[in-house]
Amino acid sequence: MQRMLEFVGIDPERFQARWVSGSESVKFATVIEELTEQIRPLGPNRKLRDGE
Amino acid sequence: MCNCDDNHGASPLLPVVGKVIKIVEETPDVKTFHVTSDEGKPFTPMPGQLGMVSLLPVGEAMFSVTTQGPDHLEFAIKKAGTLTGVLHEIEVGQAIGVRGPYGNGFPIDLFKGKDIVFIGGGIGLAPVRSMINYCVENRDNFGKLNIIYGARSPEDLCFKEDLFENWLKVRDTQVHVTVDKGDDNWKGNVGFVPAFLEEINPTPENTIALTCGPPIMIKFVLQSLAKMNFQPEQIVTTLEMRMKCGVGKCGRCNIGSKYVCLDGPVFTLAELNEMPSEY
Amino acid sequence: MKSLSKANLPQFLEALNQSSQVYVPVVVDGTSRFIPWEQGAELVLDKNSNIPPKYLFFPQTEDLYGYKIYKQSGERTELPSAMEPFVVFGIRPCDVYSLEVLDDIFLTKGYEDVHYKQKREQGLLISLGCLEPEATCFCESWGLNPLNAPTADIMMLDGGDQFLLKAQTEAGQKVIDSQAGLLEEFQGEPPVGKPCTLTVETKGLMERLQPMFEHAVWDEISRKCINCGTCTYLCPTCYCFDVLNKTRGEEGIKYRCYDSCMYPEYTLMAGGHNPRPTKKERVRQRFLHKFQYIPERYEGQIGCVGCGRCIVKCPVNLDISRVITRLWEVEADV
Amino acid sequence: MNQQTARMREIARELLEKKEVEMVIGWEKGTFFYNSTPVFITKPEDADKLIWDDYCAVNFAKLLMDYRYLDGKVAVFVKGCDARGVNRLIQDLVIKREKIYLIGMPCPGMKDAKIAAKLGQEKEAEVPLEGKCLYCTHPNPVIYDVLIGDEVPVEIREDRFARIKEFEEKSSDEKAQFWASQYDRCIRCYACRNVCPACNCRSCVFDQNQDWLERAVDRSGNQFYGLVRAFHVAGRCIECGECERACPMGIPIMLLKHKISKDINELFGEYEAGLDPEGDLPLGMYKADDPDEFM
Repeated sequence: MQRMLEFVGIDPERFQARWVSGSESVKFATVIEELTEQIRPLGPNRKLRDGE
Repeated sequence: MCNCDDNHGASPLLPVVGKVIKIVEETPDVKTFHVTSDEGKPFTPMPGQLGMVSLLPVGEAMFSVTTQGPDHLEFAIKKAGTLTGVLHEIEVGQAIGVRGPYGNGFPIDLFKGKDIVFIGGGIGLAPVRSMINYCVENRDNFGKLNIIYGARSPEDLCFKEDLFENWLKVRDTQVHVTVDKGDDNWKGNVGFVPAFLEEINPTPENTIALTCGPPIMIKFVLQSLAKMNFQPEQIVTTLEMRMKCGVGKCGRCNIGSKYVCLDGPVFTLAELNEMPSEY
Repeated sequence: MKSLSKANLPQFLEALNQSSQVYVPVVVDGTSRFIPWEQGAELVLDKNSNIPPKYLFFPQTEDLYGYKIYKQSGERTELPSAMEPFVVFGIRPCDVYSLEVLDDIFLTKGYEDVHYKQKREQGLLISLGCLEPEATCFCESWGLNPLNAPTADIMMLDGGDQFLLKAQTEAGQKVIDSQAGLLEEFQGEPPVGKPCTLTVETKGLMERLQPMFEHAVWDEISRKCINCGTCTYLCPTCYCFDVLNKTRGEEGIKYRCYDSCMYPEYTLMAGGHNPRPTKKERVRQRFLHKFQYIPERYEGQIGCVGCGRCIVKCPVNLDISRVITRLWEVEADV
Repeated sequence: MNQQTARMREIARELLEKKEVEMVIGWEKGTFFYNSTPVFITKPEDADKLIWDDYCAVNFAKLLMDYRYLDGKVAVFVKGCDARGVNRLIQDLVIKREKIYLIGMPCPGMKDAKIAAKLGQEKEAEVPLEGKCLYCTHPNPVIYDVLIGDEVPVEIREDRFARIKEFEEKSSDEKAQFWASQYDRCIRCYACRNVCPACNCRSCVFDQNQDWLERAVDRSGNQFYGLVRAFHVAGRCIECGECERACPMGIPIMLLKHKISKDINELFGEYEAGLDPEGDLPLGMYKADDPDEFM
């Protein structure tokens, strides 16, 4: 799926795939925080927006 | 057919935003919603006319106005889909969009001076009730009233108050109620409406039959009425079709070249026989 | 009759574009449609557009009104849709007539569709006659003239190295007068066009179809249809639409968008009843609506203008002109 | 009349006369020289409508779905791509093999009807092949009861992943802009779904009464539709190219499908859908050594 998102022009650094099971709540939290920190400096994503 | 909408020039699709002031639970899956707006009754429908009820963000759908008061409208709505599902969860005070009146309504002149047999099934009593109450309010214009109504079970009977109290007090009016399956404290008739109708065997002389119910019931009721030699012009029914705009533009509710939301939903059997059987 | 040299066309369009938005047929990624005029745009004037100009008057998706979610109080706000004047340059006579069909549907029978009405009032039509109709065109079979659209504001013909313009309405005359500088008088004979190569018999089709609702031919006609929406969404006279809403947080927009009788959910009702459950009913509805129901309901109006777009684009070549021929061939009461 | 056409008519007449099948589905001449359109024959004398020429591009596999409850059998002519389409429906348990009689047609590659319409009959020789025939790897049907004529040589005219590799070189903004402008044109007619043998769900996520996809036609809605459909047929798409051929707006849908096929080949090993109805689906089963770059 990652390759497909790249193929349609979503910048690779904007998405990541992680394997987190339902019980690994700590890992889930850290992964989300990490990702948000990386994404915030990139600014809003212009692509796939309504009719822009 | 009145097409005057109060917001001339504005789109006919614009609803009046009203409020639900009362919710009556008729049966486990049917509720009657009393709706009014700041300027009182959103519109004044004739019996058998419809209103487009919208609850945003869910959607909107067409319902018959089952009856009306001086400043409110009543919609009896059965839980059957997404919008109706949500409607069954709302409380009194909920804002609700309403627009109308739509459809041709029952042909009052056809009924004037005649005896009337009302044959309703389940939620089908809702549109029929608008005509019954109109006859009760203008009792002298009409002959004998004979109400035959059936539902799946005693708890599924709609408008119990009318059935067992109000309508019994009306002059020259009989009320016959049946259920498909009775329960231990049900004393009335048990059986399907078409068979029940044939038992009661109303005479077709100077009589108009008005029927509304699930398609399967209508099929057999029409056969029974024919057996009792009711002529097609004496039989009036109101159809349910999928309607979207309500003003005859979106092309959805057509039967042949007729639009149910404009030329219907009320048709005599004679008219229906002329139309393609696609409803 | 005035003449405009083809070299001056861009100037002419640019001048018009100052006062009102001009739409011209241009190929965008392989398919032609009407888009706003820009300097240097390359117009396609040798054949009709794939997307009909109907899209400018009755867009595929159109907002109706805004709303705030209904809670204890609910609000719906009329959307400002003040439509500025616009010009459709290069619209063909069949598409001009399709707007007349839509006028009957949207502006008569007790209700007026305000959205369509505004655009119709603001739109000025400069129609280009078809000197050489395409192989899939059969507008003449419906009594239309490929060289003349009587209700267009200006009628235009291709005279080789110049366009010949004739104003047919005041609005058209005003445009001609305003561009007098670019136009010269034309005395000669207007060019003569070729007739449509594709022809079908359409007189009396409505009466012919009235007893044929249960006819077995509908099975045969509908078998190869894959029930997609291509024919209905490219047809200049199809007008069925759905009314829906899209919500973003607390607010939302009530909008309408094209719908197609070809889709099964078109007549699916709550509780599961569907009067048109299979392909046969839906394909039959599409053809009866055009050939019988519209003429019946709107006193002899036609439901098809013979533009041929559905013939060109149908994935399985279910050809509307061959359907008409087939409907005449079969004995009426089989 | 070429001998395939003669043979087709013979077989159809025989099958119908002996009542072995209730219906024969093939191609007949359509409106113009570049139109060969599906025909459904139930009477032996109609067999002469059948033809085989350079424009029999329509794939019938999906149309078979209308006849899965027919008590009798249905005979259908299948090119290489059609046969894989039939395998697709068999493997998805949509139709039963014993209910269909397959007449194999080795396929020389079909001509592009759209270009033929432009060039006209006189220049028919210059008409190129349909896009989908350029990268066809199985012109000979992989499944049939009887074969008409002998197999054609398999010559790969264009590597089906060449276009993909080329496209992958573009920058992400270029890619985004490309797909945005392509799907801006989508009019949501669903021809690509309705013609696709892999899209055989009883009720589709894009049906209106399920609110997954808003019917408003806008860029994000159209791309959501195109991408999700590509994912849904991943590993099952037989690359018959019908979606691209049916699209009235000429959107290069096969680019998405081929990209996914390429990824599947790289991640899960060489695989072409619709060749063997018994085989495992690459995304339909799990192997311990499956790659998991994101673990």
